[in-house]
Order: sequence, then structure tokens, then C-alpha cells
Amino acid sequence: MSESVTDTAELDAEGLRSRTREFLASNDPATTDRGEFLRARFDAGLAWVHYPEGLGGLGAPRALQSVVDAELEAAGAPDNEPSRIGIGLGMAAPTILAFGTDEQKQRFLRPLWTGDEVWCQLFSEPGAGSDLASVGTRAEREGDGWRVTGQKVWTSSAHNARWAILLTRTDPDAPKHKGMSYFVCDMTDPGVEVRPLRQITGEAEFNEVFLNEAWIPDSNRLGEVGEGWRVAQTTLMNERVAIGGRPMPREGGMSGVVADTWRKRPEGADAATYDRLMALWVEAEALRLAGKRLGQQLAAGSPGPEGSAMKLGFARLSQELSGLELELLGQEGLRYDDWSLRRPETVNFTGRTAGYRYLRAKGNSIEGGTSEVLRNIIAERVLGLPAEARADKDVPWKDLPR
Amino acid sequence: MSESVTDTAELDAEGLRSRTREFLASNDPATTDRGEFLRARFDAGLAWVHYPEGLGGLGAPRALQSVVDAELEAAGAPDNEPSRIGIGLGMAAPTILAFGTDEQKQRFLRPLWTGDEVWCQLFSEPGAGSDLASVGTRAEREGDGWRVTGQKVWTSSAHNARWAILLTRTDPDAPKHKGMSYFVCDMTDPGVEVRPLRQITGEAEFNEVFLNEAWIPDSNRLGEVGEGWRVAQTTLMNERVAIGGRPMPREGGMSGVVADTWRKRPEGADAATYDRLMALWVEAEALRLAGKRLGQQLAAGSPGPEGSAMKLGFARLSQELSGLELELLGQEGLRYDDWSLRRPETVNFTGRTAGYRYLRAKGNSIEGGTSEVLRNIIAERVLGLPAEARADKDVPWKDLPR
Amino acid sequence: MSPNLLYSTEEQDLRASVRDLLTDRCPPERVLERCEEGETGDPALWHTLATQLGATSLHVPDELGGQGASVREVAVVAEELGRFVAPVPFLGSAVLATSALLGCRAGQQRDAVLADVAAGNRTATLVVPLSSCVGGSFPTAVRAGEGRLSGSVRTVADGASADCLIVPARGADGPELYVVDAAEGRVAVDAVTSFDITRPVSDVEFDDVAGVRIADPDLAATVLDDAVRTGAGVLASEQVGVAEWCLDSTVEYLKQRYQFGRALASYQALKHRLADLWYELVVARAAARYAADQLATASDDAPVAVGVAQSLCARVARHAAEECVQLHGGIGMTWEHPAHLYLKRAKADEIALGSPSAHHGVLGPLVDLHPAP
Amino acid sequence: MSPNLLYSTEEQDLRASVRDLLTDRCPPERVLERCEEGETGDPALWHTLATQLGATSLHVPDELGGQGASVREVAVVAEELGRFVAPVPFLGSAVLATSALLGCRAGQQRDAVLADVAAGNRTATLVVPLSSCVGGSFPTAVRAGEGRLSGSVRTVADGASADCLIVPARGADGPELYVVDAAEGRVAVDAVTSFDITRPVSDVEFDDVAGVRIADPDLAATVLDDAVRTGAGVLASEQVGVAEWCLDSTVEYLKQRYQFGRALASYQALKHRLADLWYELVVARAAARYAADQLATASDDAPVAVGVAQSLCARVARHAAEECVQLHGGIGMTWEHPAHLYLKRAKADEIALGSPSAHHGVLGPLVDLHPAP
Repeated sequence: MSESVTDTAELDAEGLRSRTREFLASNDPATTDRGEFLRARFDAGLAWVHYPEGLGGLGAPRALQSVVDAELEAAGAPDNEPSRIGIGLGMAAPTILAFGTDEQKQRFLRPLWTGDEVWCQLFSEPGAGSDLASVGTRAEREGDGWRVTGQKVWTSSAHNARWAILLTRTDPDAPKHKGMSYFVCDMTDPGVEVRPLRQITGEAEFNEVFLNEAWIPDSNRLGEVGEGWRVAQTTLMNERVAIGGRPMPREGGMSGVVADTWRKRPEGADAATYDRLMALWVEAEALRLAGKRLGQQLAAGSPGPEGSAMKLGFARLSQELSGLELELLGQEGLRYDDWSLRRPETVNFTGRTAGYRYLRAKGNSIEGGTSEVLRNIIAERVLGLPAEARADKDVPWKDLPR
Repeated sequence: MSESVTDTAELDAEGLRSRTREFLASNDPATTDRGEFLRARFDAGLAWVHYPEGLGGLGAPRALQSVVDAELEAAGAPDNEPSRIGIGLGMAAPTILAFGTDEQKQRFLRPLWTGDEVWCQLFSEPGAGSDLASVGTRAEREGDGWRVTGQKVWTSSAHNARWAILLTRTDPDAPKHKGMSYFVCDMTDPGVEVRPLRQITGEAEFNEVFLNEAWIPDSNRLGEVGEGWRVAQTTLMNERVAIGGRPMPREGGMSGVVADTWRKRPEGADAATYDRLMALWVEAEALRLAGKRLGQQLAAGSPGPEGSAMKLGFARLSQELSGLELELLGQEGLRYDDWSLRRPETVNFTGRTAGYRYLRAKGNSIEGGTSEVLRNIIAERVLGLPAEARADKDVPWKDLPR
Repeated sequence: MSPNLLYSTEEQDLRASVRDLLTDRCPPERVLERCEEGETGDPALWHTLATQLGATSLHVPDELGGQGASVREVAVVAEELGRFVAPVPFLGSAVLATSALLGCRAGQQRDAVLADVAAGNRTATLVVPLSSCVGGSFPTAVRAGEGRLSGSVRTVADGASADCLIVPARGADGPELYVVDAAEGRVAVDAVTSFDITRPVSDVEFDDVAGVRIADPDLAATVLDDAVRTGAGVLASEQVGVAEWCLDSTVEYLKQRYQFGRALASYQALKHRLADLWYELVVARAAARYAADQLATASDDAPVAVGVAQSLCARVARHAAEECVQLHGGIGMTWEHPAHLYLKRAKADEIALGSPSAHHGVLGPLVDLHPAP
Repeated sequence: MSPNLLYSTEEQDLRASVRDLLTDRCPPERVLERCEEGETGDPALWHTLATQLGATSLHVPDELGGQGASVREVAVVAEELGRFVAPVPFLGSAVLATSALLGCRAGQQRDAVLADVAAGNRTATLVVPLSSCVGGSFPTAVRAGEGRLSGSVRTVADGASADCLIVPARGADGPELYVVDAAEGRVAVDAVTSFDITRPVSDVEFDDVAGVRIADPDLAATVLDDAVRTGAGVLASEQVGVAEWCLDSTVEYLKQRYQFGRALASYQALKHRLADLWYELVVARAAARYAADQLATASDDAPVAVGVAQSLCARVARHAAEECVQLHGGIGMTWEHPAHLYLKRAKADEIALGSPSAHHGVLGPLVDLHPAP
């Protein structure tokens, strides 16, 4: 975006490679403190090279990040544990970059990227479901800030987070898409209460967050008042990009787990289940190839709409495969490991036991966009079919049926 | 309905049995001409005992028809070949009975029942699909009758029929449900042209019927002008009753055909297909039991809504089973018997070859109400879910998008 | 005579009594609370079912202290218990153990146990893995010799609440059945964590335990097979109850919830899925009723009827429960909503007493459809 | 190097040429008319494809008169031919027979036939039942002795239009492949009525016919297996073309038609079904491209790739064609609408060169997933 002060010739793969080597030469990962190293990497513009200079980047093409990462990895440099701070990296950061003030960018991006500050997302509400634009958490103007009251749900990392991106309703008299505003919320505010949300697996991966007159200074607003929906679109678009697209080896996911179960010849592994196993294995392999193909399309600069197919198929296959696995296990499938409430740090869809996998997979077609919403998106945006009739676009939010 | 002049005590099973025996005593089926016998049976009120006296019935309970039929069958009496005149018996007759004038009932019902006059149905149109109320065949008033122009489709028996029940549009300025009228159409009118409609099987079971200024006297109108939709509802309700509900032995339908194919061990009958075969066989048996259960509910006087489930399941299973059969046959499944245009007198879904069965079964989820419409009906009428949004109820028919 | 596939008036009355009791004493919130508190059963409810409704003695003849009804009535109770995922040992005690006891030759020992179990004074279970399918070979996990049993059986339904255990064991002369007092010191019944939270399972171990033999080698294998078959047939009705709750609660939920300004229930894609579920429920109910009827009349067609019902109803209940969770969206994934109790019951029931594929394998040869060689 | 799953620029150009030709010469109405007239093929179109577009010589090396391209390009042509259900003997001649010829050891006889077939001067086919699956045992239907063949093979694809026949036969020393001139008096090629109207099949009989041996026992079985595998891999691309036409035409139809005052395309239940089809097409295309690529590079993973592609694409194309007929409603059931041509092609293709289940059985052991004993 911004014109770099350095010679643009440097921003090709070779240029970035030598820059990274120079950086490594003056910041030896073997002897530098992890936090210090990461902060220095950010300041050197090697955090996310496509970000502007001064904000962890160099304004270089995004695709070249892999060059930097490869050099750093080869040198044994620590990373910023991206799986721990995924919401910050994948959703908060691009939104702050797009809509934040200079002060906000300066304040938030560096500790976000280094992992010194964890972020979470306060979007979903118990009453909203797939209709995110119906959020009812109220933010009311008070002096130079806002009082926020409401309930959010499905918030991962809320109990570890320092900051949250928060979608609120600031004008209930406006139509639903027009009365929202978007904030950065301080999770240490006394008006913020985090409670674990127990799932059908017994675990609590997520939280409910109760906002009870939480205070947010107006300087933590992202985008204009009433523009919250537009800001949230940026967040969500980046969420969709983050899902899927990881290259995976054959049998890399649930199909490998179930294939291994089959190979152990459990009681249900009979002729009758073989064809089902193979059909699912085949579909999983084809979905993997489709993901690879999507990656090649992206690399060739012509991204297709196949991302939504990936998520749809991933959910379908996780569920079918894990269901089959329980049947293969027979007697063992009737047992579970542990129903006690746990709060896992990370989620592993293929972890624990077959019973856990079966139950956890049920969430794959709900979280991050239900399969039903994905089918609507495919039908309307890819196939060009007419949108669903809706009666909620021009009515004041407060008058909508709920 | 109408009070019988004979003692009502006679209208129980015993009374009907003795009446039938008396009738047989004076009309020996062995020596009486078939047509004469049937006409005499009609006149004796033993044709359809629940019809009024003078119109082939005795005003007796409908369920007692089986008593009469059993006596007649035991005596070797000829029947009226109900499969040949199904549309007359199942659809035209109840409509004439409900909406016809005395003259119309006297004129039409006797030759309809005896089979001397075959009936067909002119409802569907190429542009209407499941939306029957959108029919565009125009009937315009001319003197003491009507000139009718339009195209009808999916008409079985049209080439053998003497009469048709016909749904037309008489007022294009009225909303679609309010501008229709219902007629009896003389199929020998010079304005009526019947062409075979070839199907994907190669056969032409049905016809297209072109109405080109066909003339219908107003005395052949059934119901009031503009009331055609209400009259047609009676016809269609009776069509739905006629579908399904026949008691069937185990493996009585497509499942028996495919099971027999399996038993002959064709090339595709391997371990992989066994579970599929069994799952379909099981569902077919369960559907058969559901039909039996529905019959028991009807007999107990509490008909359930399960009829639509029967049709939905029948279509699903015919298609799945016949598709499996082709796979079982392997090489033989790649061959067909004959593509040449034929006009079969009757239809046998399980007849001819596996390829025919597969193709013909595709129609089972379209004809007589598509599976999609059935699912709507179940969702809305059985489960009480909201009706689909529609914009065609109050708009003049002529202004509707088509 | 044609089998009656409807619910008789008596059956409807029975259903109403059971449903009234469960509505009062066993609403989903209560079941969830119990799970929360780690209670795996509801002994008080079980006691009421047994003593006030006689639900434990329905198909036991009058002269043995029972109601002289049949498996049809047992199936009606199972359907209601399924609808409420009631945490009571009905399957283990009133169905599996009682059916096994009924199959054994009359005698003082058997009659006494049967009367106790029927009256609800004692609770029993059949010591086989819950995944056992009719037509399997007689288990060899427990050995019997001179009236003493040794061996262990994993994943036994309703073991922890059982006072007496009906144990298939292999003796010197072949298959036998024994009654063992669960309180015996050398019997260990270890509750294990059950996937189906509302149906506990246990591992049972016998270390040279005294047992009373109630079936000799000439009878034991048949008795066990018949009991497991009856269990599978009754389970089909339980699955109908589970499926019906899932459909009903989903319909209600979708009617109440609005998204994008419309009731969720107005979205055609969801309507069609619910219509398909309803179709499945219609055929499942017919199959389950037929199985109950054929078992009740000891018909020659009972094995076919059970195979059809169990393989179909298992899939239908599981599908209904999966759709229930999915169509409830996020709330369906939470512990606080009861949908997961039904999902766990439905999935476990799909495996219990034979998976659909296992039943296909047993059913096929009965109707002259043999697996490919 | 990572396999390229996209269409290269050259492949896109090739596709455009073929599509232009077919749009012009082989629109669905024209295919229907031909069927009406009882013509089972379009020799003029075939000739143009061969001579002007070189579609018959793509994966034949330059030195043998071919284009020196690969199976990737063959697959692109197959995809387009599938999209148009073009009645040309591409599968029999340019894929199966040509692949078999390519596998045989070079030699005057083989090279001459191959050059003729590649150039479109002659049309060939491989004399095996169209349902043959890779991994099967070598056929024994035809016996060879002293250079003469006897026996008969049923349901051979593209037999009637073939000038020369590539015949697997069992000789005294084992499997062999022969070339036979179809015009020989003792060869009978009887066209039989094909379920797939646009792909004719024949029964072929040899009554002591002279043949030229092109593969000895050391090679013949491998050559045949490779040819049938290549055929199956290419067929997957044909199926992608079939599926895509079915989806596209259904989308267009539903957008144009109104019922109950709304475009059919606005009904959510239909929208979701089309979305599911589109998903299937996405994964099918990836699998088909991978198979084509792995065959093109003679990769060790080609057998796995073909098993995946063929078993998946067969189901997808059949499902798409069935949905196409259903969602077209009544018109889809008529002979005058082309949907049935695709339904027949898709269903026949599901059986052709191995059903999905057959491929599962071959694929499983390759990925260490063995059938249960």
C-alpha cells in the first residue's frame, strides 16, 4: 500500500531473503530472549511483510511472507505461536489495519502480533445464530465513551484475552444493518465477566461473556458510529480466508484416524462397512485434492469460490467418518473417556477418543458459518440463484420479531 | 347421503351380501353378456354401494363395497377392468357426483362405471408444473357454450378417451385461483388433437392434447364459472386417496425384483453391495408395513397423514432400488431392450428390463405431485411449519411472471 | 390374523400413564441436572415405574406375579422412556434379564428371581456386552465349573444398578445361564464412563463366584438369543421415542426462532429436511410396531421383523438426533440443552444390540438374501 | 514437483477449440435428432475431431505421428465430449485402444496401426466388456492359437464404428493382445441396444479369425490393465463434464421457470440441493484432474488417483444427472428434452470401467485398507 522508503527492488524474494539474513545476523535467536526477538522482528518489518512499514511490515507482496518464515525457521527462530493468537492475527489485526486510527494501529498491532496481548471476538449472541446482524448488545453513549450491556457467546480465548473486538448495537431505531458500532473492548474492565460454556463433549472450549455496563472509551471505537456492520464484514471475510487452505497430507485429518482404526480390525470392521469406509476415504482424499487445487488457484492469482465447498465438505466428512468410527469400534464405541468439565488450551478435532471426535465434529457444521448458511452463499453468490426473501432490511431493529 | 327407500337395516354387510346373491341369481354371469351384466349391476346399486340410489349405489357405507366385490368375484362375475378406467373411477366420478347437475350425473356415471366410456384428465400444462392453478388454457364464452384453446400434457388414456375433465382459465383478469372453470370435454370434438408424448423410456404412456377452438356446451360445465379451482380440489383429493394404500405382500414391488436379481448372483453382487441391498430391502419392507398401518388407521376411522409419506418413500425406493439393480447387473445393465416408440395400454413400473425400471422410476417422484411438493405439504400441513412466501395470490393471472 | 400395527386402547392408556409420570418426574432439565451431579440413574423413578405402573412386569405371566401383557406393551413403555431419555435400567432389567428369565425352564429358583424382578423388589441385568447382536455365537468370556463362575464381561448395560446378574457362561457341557447375586464379594461391577450418559455401562468380573444355574446346555443358547432378539425389538420402539422427541423439539424450536426477519421454520430447506425426518419416523414406527407384535405373538416372522425394525429404527433415531443438534445451531452444541442426551442415546442405540449392518447380515439369510461369497 | 491440478493455458485453448466445434456441430438438439433417426454415431464430427483438432492423437508421441501431449489433454477433450454427450468413439478408440497400443512393444505392425488410429484414418476399440474394471483377471473369452482367434465378447464400447479391434486373448502360453481387422469375414460385430444411447455397444464374435499379435504373455496383462486404468481415469473427466452440464442446465432452467409467482430458483430447498451438487463437482474436478496428471506422468500414485477419481466422479455425475431430471420436473421426463441423454450416459458411466464399489475394492489394498476377511 504505502510507498516504501527503501528501494522497491528489495521487496522481491531475494531482497526479503537477504533482509531476513541481515536481521538474523544482528538478532541471534539462540541468544536473544524470545519476546525481545519477536519485538525486534516486528520492528524490522518481517512480522507480516505485506503490512505497512512501521506496523510490522514492508508493504511487500503477501505471498513473500513464506520466504521470510522459511529463513527464520531454518535459523531456529521462535515464532509467535500463531495457533494461540489466531483471532488476533486472523481477525482483529486486518480490521484494525483497515479501520483503525494511527494511534490504534500503533497501540494494538505490535503486542497483538508478538502475542504479548491475546485477543478474542465478541460477535455471536445467544439470540442471533447465523443472523449476526441482529446482535442486541447495547452500547450507549456516556461522556467520552460508551456503556455496554449484553451477552456474547462462543468466545474462544476470552479467559486469556486482554482485548476483544466487539460488535454492538448503538441505534435500535435504525434498521438492523445500520445501527451497529464496532469497538475494541478491554477484557479487564470490571463490567466484563467471562464464564466457561460447556459443550456436548463435556469440555468448555468457548466462553459466554457477560457485559454489564462495561466501559469503553470512544477512542477504542473502530470505524464510524453506525458503521459496525461494514467493519465486521472485514473481520468475517478474513475469518473465511483463515479457514481451510492448509495443505494436508493424504489421511491428514479424520480419514486417517478412522483408517487407522479400520487397520486395527475392530469388531465392526466387516464386509458391510468396508464400502462405506472406502467411499468416505475417497471423498476425503478428493476434498484434500480440492484444497490443494484451491491453493494453486490462489497462487495463480485467480482465487475461486471453492473455499465454501471446503468447509462444507470438511464438516460433512468429519461427521460421517467419526460416526462410522464409533460403529467400527462396537462395544468400545459405547464408552467415553471423561465427561468432566475441562478448559482445553487448544482444540484438536481428531484428538481424544472416537466418542469425543464424533461429538466435537457436530460443531464443524455450525461454528464459523453453518452448513446451511454456506449452502445459501454458494447458491446465491456462486450459482447466482435469487436471495431468500427477507423482511428485516428496512425495519427498525427494535421492531423485528425475535 | 340420500335416504334409501329400502329398509336401512339391509345396508349392513349381511344385507348387501343377500342383495348381491339375489342379483346373481337373476343375472348369471356365466350366461349374461359382459356389458349387459355390468349395466345391470350398476342399475342394481351394486357398482359403488356408497353412491346414491339410481347412480349405481345404495347409499351404503363405502367400506362394505368389499363384501359385494367378494361375492361377485366368488361367482366368477366380470369386473369393469378398473385399471383401464382409473381416471374415470377415481377422479371424474367423485367430481361429477359432487358438482354435477342431475342430468350430468345421469348422463355420465353409468357408462363411466361400466367402462363403455373411457375418461381422461386435462389438467397439467407444459408451463404449469406443480403450480396447477396457473393453467393458461383459455375458455371463452360463445353463445351457449365455450371455445377452448390451449395445450395440456401428461394425459394418459387421451387417445382412448371419450370424455375428459378439463380445467381452463375463463377470467385472466382475476387472481389465479379465482379465474378458472371446470368442464367435461368431448374428446371427439374436431378441436381436440391428441399426440403421443414420448418419455425417457422410449415409450409414450401419456399424451399431449392440443385444444384448438374446441367447442364445449355450457351444459358440460361442472360447478360455477370461476369455481374451477374448488372443483379441481375435489378431483385431486380423490387422486391422492387413490394412490398407495393397496395392500402388498413382502417383496411385492421393486424390492422383490431387485432381490431376485441379487439371488441370481449377477456380476455386481459382491460384499460391497450387500449392505446397500439390505438397507433398501429393509426400508421397502418398513414402507410396506407403514402402508398396512395406514390401512388399519383408515379402517379404524382415524386416517393419518401418512399417505404423503407413502408416496415419498415409494418414489425414493423405486429409484434407489432400480439404480442398484443396474449396478448389480454390471455389463447387462449397459444394455436396453428397445427404444422404439410404443404406446402401452397399461404401465408396469416393475416390468420390462432393469434399464426400463430405472428410467421409469424417475417419474415416480414427479407424476401425481412431485416429492418436493409432498415435502412442502408434509412440512406445512402435518408439521405446521409456515407456508412458503408467495406473491401470486392477489395478482391478476395475466400479470404473473411466467 | 393380520398383525395389529396400531396402539390398542390399553396401550394408549399405558402410554399416557408413563408419559404423565415422566413429564412430572423426568423432564429433560431434571435429567441434565442428574448428569451434572454425576448421578447415573434415578432409583426413585425406577421404583415408581415398577411398583405403581407395573412397568417391570408387563410381559410376565399372571401366575409369576406379572401383568400377563406382552412385548407390545413393553415396547410402548420403551418408546416413552426413549422420548424422555429416562435414566432407568428398563432395558437391562425389565427387557433383557426378564426375557432371559422367562425363557428358562420354570423352577423354584427361576420363579423366585423372576417374581422379584417383576415386582421391582430386585433389579437385574443380562451380563453381555451391550453391543451383542442376535445370531452371534454364545459368549465364552465367563467359564462355569461346578456351579462357580469366573471371567469378565465388558460394557454391560445397567450393571451398576443390578442386584442380580443373569450370566451366560460356558460350562463343561456347553452354554449355560446362571443367576448371580451382585452383592457377592467375588463379583466386581465397575461402572465405566458411558458414551450414552443416560444409560450407564459397567465392566463385570467374576472371580470364582457361586451361581445358580437356570438354563442347561439344551436351552441356554436359545434363551440368550431370544432375549437379545427381544431386546433389539424393544429397542426399536425406544428409538422411535427418541426420534420423535428430536423431531418434535426441533419443529418447536424452529417455529420460535427468527433469523433475518423470518421464523427459521419458514426456510424451505429446513422444512424439507423435517419432512424427510417425518417420513422416516412414519416407516420406523410401522417397523417397530410390527416387531413388537411379532415378538408378542411369538410369530415365526419375529426374527425378520426384529431385523427390519432394529436396522431401520437405529438409523432413523440417529439421523433425527443429528438433525436435532444441527438445526438447533449453537444451542444444540451446549451441555445445557438436552439435545446432546438424545444424540448420545441415539448413537449408542445404533451400536447397542447389533448395528444396522450386523442386523443386515443376520436378516439377509432369513429372507433368502445371502451375502456374496 | 507438486502435481498441477489446474488447466494449463494450452489445455484451456484445447478445451475452447473442442467446445467451439461441439457447440456448432453437436448441440443437444442435434444429438437428440440423431437418436430419433436411429443413428448411433456422428462419423463426420469424429472425422473433424481427429483430423482438424488432432483429438485422437494427443498422448501419442510425435515420432508415432501424434501430438506428444499427455493424458491430461486427453482428459480435457473427454470432459468436453461428456458435456455434449457427443456420439463419437473417443473412449473406445482414442483412449482404450490407443492406450493399449501405446503399451505394446514398438514394431512395424503396432506402429502402423497406432499411426493410422492417431491420424484418424482408422478407428479402433478394445474388445473387452465396457464394465471391465482395472485389477480384474485377464479375460478368457477369446482363445488364440497359431495366430487365429475364436470366442466372443459382449457389450464392447464403440465396436460398431471400429475398423480394427484390439483383442485380449488367451494363447497357449498365456495372455496376449492381437489386432484384428474388423472387416474380416469371420468377425461379427453386432450392435446391441445400448442403455447409453450416445455410446453404442456391440457384441463381438471371432470365428477362427486371423490376428496380428502385438503383445506377448510377458506384457499383455500389464498393457491391458494399464489401458483399462487409463480409460477409467479419463472417464472421470468425462463424468465431470457430464455433471457440469447437468448442474449448469438445471440452474438455468430453474432461473427461468416460475411457480406460485416465484422463480423456481428462489426455493431454498432447491438452492441447497444445487449447492450440494456444486460441492460435489468441486471435489470431483480436483480428483479427475489429479488422476489425469498422475496418468500423464506415469506416477506411482496413478492407481490410487484413478481409484479415487473414478469411484467419486461416477457417483457425482450420476447424482447430478438424477437431480437434473428431477428438478426439471415433467419436461425432464420427456424424450424431447436432452436431460435423459445425460442420465443414461451418467448411469452407464457409473458401471463402465468399474463401478464405484469395484474401484473401492481395488483401491483399498493400495492404501493399506484391506477388506474384512
